[in-house]
Amino acid sequence: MSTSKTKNSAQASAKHNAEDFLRMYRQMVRIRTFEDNANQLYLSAKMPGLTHMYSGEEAVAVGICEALRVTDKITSTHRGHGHCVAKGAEFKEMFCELLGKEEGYCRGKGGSMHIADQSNGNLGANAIVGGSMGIATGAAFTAKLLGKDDVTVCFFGDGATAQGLMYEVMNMAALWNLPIIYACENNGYSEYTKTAEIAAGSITGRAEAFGIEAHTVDGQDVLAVNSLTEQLVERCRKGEGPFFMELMTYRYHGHHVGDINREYYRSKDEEKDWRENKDPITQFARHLTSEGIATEEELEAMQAEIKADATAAVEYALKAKYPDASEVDMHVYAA
Amino acid sequence: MSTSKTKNSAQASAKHNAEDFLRMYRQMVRIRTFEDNANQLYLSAKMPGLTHMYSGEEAVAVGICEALRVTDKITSTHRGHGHCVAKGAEFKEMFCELLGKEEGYCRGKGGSMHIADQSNGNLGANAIVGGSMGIATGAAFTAKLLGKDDVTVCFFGDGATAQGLMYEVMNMAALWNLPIIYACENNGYSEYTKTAEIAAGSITGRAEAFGIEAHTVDGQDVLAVNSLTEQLVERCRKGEGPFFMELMTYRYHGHHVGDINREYYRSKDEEKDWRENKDPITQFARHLTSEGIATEEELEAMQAEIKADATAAVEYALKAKYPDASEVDMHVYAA
Amino acid sequence: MREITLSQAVNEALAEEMRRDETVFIIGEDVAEAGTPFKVLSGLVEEFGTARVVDTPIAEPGFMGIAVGAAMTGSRPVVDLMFGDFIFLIMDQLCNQAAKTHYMSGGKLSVPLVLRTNLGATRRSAAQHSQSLHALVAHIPGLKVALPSSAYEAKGLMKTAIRDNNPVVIFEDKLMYQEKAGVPDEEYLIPFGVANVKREGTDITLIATSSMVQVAEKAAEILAAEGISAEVIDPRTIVPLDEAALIKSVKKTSRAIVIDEGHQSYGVTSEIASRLNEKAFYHLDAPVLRMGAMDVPVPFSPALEDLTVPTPEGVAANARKLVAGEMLDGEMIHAA
Amino acid sequence: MREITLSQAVNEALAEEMRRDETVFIIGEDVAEAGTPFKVLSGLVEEFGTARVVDTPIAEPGFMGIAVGAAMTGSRPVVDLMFGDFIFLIMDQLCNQAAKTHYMSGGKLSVPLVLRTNLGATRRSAAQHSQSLHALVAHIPGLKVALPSSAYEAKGLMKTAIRDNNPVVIFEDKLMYQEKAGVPDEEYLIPFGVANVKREGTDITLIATSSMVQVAEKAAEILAAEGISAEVIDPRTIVPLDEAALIKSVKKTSRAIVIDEGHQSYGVTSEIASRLNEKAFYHLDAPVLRMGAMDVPVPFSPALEDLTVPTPEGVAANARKLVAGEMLDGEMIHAA
Ligand SMILES: Cc1ncc(C[n+]2csc(CCOP(=O)(O)OP(=O)(O)O)c2C)c(N)n1
Ligand SMILES: Cc1ncc(C[n+]2csc(CCOP(=O)(O)OP(=O)(O)O)c2C)c(N)n1
Ligand SMILES: [Mg+2]
Ligand SMILES: [Mg+2]
Repeated sequence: MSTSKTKNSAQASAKHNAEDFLRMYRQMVRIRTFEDNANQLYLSAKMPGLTHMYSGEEAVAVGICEALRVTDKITSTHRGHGHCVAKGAEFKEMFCELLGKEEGYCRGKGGSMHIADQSNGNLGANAIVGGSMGIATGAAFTAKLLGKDDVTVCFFGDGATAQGLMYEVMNMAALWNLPIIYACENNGYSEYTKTAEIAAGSITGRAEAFGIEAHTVDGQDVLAVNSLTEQLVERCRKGEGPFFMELMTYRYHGHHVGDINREYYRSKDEEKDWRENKDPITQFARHLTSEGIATEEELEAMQAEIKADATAAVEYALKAKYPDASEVDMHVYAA
Repeated sequence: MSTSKTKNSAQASAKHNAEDFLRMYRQMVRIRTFEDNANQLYLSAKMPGLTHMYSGEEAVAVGICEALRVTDKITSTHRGHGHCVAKGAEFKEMFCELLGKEEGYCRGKGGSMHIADQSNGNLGANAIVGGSMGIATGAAFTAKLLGKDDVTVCFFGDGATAQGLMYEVMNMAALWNLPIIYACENNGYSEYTKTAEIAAGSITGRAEAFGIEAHTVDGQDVLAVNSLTEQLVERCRKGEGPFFMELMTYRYHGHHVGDINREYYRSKDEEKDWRENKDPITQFARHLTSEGIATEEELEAMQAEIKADATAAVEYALKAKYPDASEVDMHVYAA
Repeated sequence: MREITLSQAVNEALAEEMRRDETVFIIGEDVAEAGTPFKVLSGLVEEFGTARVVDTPIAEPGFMGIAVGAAMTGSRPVVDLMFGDFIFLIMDQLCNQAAKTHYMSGGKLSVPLVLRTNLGATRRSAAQHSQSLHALVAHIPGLKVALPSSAYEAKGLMKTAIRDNNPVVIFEDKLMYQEKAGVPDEEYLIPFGVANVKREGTDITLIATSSMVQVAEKAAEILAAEGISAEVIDPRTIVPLDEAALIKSVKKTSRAIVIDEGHQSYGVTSEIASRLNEKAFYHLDAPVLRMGAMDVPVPFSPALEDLTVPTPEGVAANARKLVAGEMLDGEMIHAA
Repeated sequence: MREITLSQAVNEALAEEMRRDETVFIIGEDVAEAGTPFKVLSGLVEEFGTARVVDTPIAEPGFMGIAVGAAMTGSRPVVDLMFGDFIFLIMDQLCNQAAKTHYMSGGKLSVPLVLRTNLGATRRSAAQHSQSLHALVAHIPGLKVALPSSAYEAKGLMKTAIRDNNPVVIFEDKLMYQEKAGVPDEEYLIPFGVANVKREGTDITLIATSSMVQVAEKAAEILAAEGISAEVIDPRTIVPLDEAALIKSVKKTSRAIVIDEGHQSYGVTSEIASRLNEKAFYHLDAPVLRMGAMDVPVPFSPALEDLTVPTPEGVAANARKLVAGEMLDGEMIHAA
């Protein structure tokens, strides 16, 4: 069992080619763009309910999911749009889901908090904080039982580390060497509370106490995240799991789209600092241009293309039909 | 936060006088004698249901409870007779409870798995493994809220460390500096399974990861247990809690009185070794005689007296009356 | 009488009881500075401090357990459970521990604790944030269950709950937090087990809980316009249940519909209907109907969600049929 | 036909299904070498190995969650929950996750999982090891609930449960593990939602579940000796519920008692009685009576425990009154 260590991008870049890099960039921009549109739908009262923005944390979902295969599984959270996009989902079905339309990934029955492109191995966003930790561990159990080398990544927030379920399943994952990576997105807050006020001791230390190798990584550095994940995924496939990653990151918006006046729990300066100095997309763009992988113009063109895609998807979703009333008691039971 | 350390009796003896020592010895013998009678009641089909024997673990309950005041609280487990005796209970009310009689501590409504002398600060045995961890932490919360310097000890087994609730309440106890000692009675087994098969990593390490100072102590050495507890209790009273103790011990009987053929999960040799070489009562008797605190004859006389007490209490309980039928729906709600 | 919101009413009840009794404290997620996501507790931490308005980590079983132990040792905790759906996480501490401690200890220990949580769909929050789970709790002996249907009830029942020596679960209707009602300036308590006749009537009794009281009242208006006189009764607590008041009304009207936002099957409407059938059988001119939420997880889509909960029109339609003697065995209009 | 115990019947069902389908596995505490404290699973680990008969730490929420995830990804877990009382610990994974996943995913994911647990008092195990909690589970849409009343049912329902694509909860009567019944050598399955008429009769219908089926049968014997002909029906599954069969019987006999070992209030008897009242109202000559366990935590003392559960004599006494037309509103003999 190693102690926590911080990786940086330098170690990683070698084995990636330009195509991989550009796909990662594209996926990060797609998440940001998706969220900007979702927020807009909320502000213009076109979206039912509330939703939690992933903006600022893009490098986590993308760095991790780019290290996975389609058959690898993930479980997601209430802040789940980023994971969903990163694991391969399309805008159209996602916006339809957010608006409760029949063509949504869950036929409009799940909404933002249960969104998932199930065909790409996403087992679902979850509105119970910590609620998916058992599910993820169970997916890893299936892989081992049926002799597949699929790996599961369990996404959760720093707040979720307070749920006892995590310790129960980490214990079993460690005893049984399950191919799972627990990915703690530490964005410094759970709702309106700072992590330090709700987490005693050390988060990685808790995993280590169960004999699980744990790493801390800069969650704003997509290459660092990706490189570490690739290594751990490979080792999981060989039966060396489980692993634990703590990814240091930040959410730009409030806890949810309606959390506007938040100075009582975090300062505007702090938000500004992260946005201006630690943005995962800006940082990665700088890397791409300085390494000569893309020009600024190319990146801007990509952004514009993604923006247009999103706009079209939103328009489609707004016009799409709601599920028929007869659907209300369909899918309570599987045939 | 210190790392785990093992204490031994030498460090402790100085500040205790002969009276304390003899009371500890007496309490250990009382527990053993209570259990021998309870087992006999089961074997002779005079006791309803099953029960879990504490024999072999006496130094844990006694060493800890002798460091507590009446107003200090404990929570107990399914294997709770030892804690109950050690915190000051009488044989008569205990046997009445075991037999479902009206004069039992719980008017016969609780039985072995819920036994408690509530007036001495015992908040109850608990038939949900790990179920009392929140209760104990809450008792410590009350002490802090109301400005009392009472301390709570939460007894639980090695098996209970698998329950997530423990990590949830340790986190809060650590964040809020609650006056609580988590006392893990590691007897090597949970039911029919060895601890190593159900606990990954390190048990004390798990507490330490939450910033809780943790100690491992020889649970067969009553003075070692008592001395460590006294120190930790004192520190709790000063606001330095919480603490965690892992007490290495052994149960002589099966998981419950009906668990007779148990060679498939543990060997007779192992049992013999503990009984012959690590018995807490024999070891302490040797200490008492070699230090000139008591003669063998005095100790034997004490044993005989306790035995007679127990026999009388059993006889009383066997003849005592059952609760009246009208009690069945009393005490569902408090007035 | 001044009008205040349900939110303010709960806030006042807590503040008054915390002033009166220093063993009362509040524990839950984001209850202090944030005053809960619904802002029900705003201002309390400023008055009572963080020792008595206690923010917890996201560990519902843990802080529920802590509350049980605190209650057993001389405190009076008010547990804040952000969504009623999370009650599934704390069932062991609530039902195996809190509910049974008094009985198992032969009356020696008690657990004076209030669990504040909520119920109610149609907030577009999907299946894990929209449930009305009070039937589960009502099934467990040792727990009391209150269902305030307005700001007035919310305040009076909360104060009674805090002074009760048992674990009491209060489900507030989360859609009602901003709704106002007349609440006296003077202190008052509402006793448990006393139903409230919201509207008198002679042709049919509408027994409705929590969020469904307004639905029943609206249905009664619709029916009144047609010359049908409906009596509306709110039991206010379902444990204890004021059976006598319900039976009395049904003996008068000879017909009844029971309306509740929990799932219909194995739910609250079943118990109430059964008691009426058992104890007013020979006075009934028609079967007692039940209208609960549909037996489906709550769907996100607004197009579906609104179909799952009883509406005034649905209640009126069923009432109309019952009164006309047109309700034959097995025929029934569902919720929507 | 050969006779085997309920224990053996469950064991056979599991072994047969595990041979047929290698995605089936068992997970729980002391299920492997120990074969559970009730010895129901003895021998399975020897045949199927520890990869498919999986001993867990004492972490019910954890292994229940693992089973949900395993079921979502191609396995068919059979979860062993040692006592039904522990279901409170896993309610979130069972009711917020397993029950809702299929619906919330718009039918894309499913959770083919069996939760094996038990019910039943009078084992002198006190309040936390004696509960019959099936009503709670039956209230949650998305779950199916089976209550085998003999070795025959236990085998046939278990095999059906394992092949079902939904989460199914099976409550075995822990006092019945050593009871024998005729079980065919040939393979058979018992479909869900099909009630079983255990005894035909014309004067009154006794609808009884699980442990109460034998109580009802004994009551029927007592009544037969007095010339009263009681029909005994076992619904076998309460979700789905074979309402049609129950209604048919009651339309024939015009009288009914519903008997179940869960607490009476807000319990299974309420739902069944309500449906009969709603759908057979005009055929009833007397109120449908309910007999559940008393609304008290289960006491340890044998002198008290036996009073809490319905008995053949109690059922017969109530039936006698109903048939004689002597049951007036509100009068009723309780359980004992
Ligand atoms: C069991 C449960 N408790 C409380 C909540 C309410 N809630 C939703 S998100 C959240 C904060 C989660 O914090 P964290 O895990 O750090 O994730 P983040 O929102 O920061 O991404 C809370 C308390 C919930 N949904 N589920
Ligand atoms: C929640 C729960 N799960 C399972 C059980 C069954 N059970 C009773 S005691 C026990 C083993 C407990 O082991 P440990 O905590 O080490 O205590 P010990 O018996 O060794 O003193 C188990 C599994 C229970 N009572 N409660
Ligand atoms: Mg966070
Ligand atoms: Mg042990």
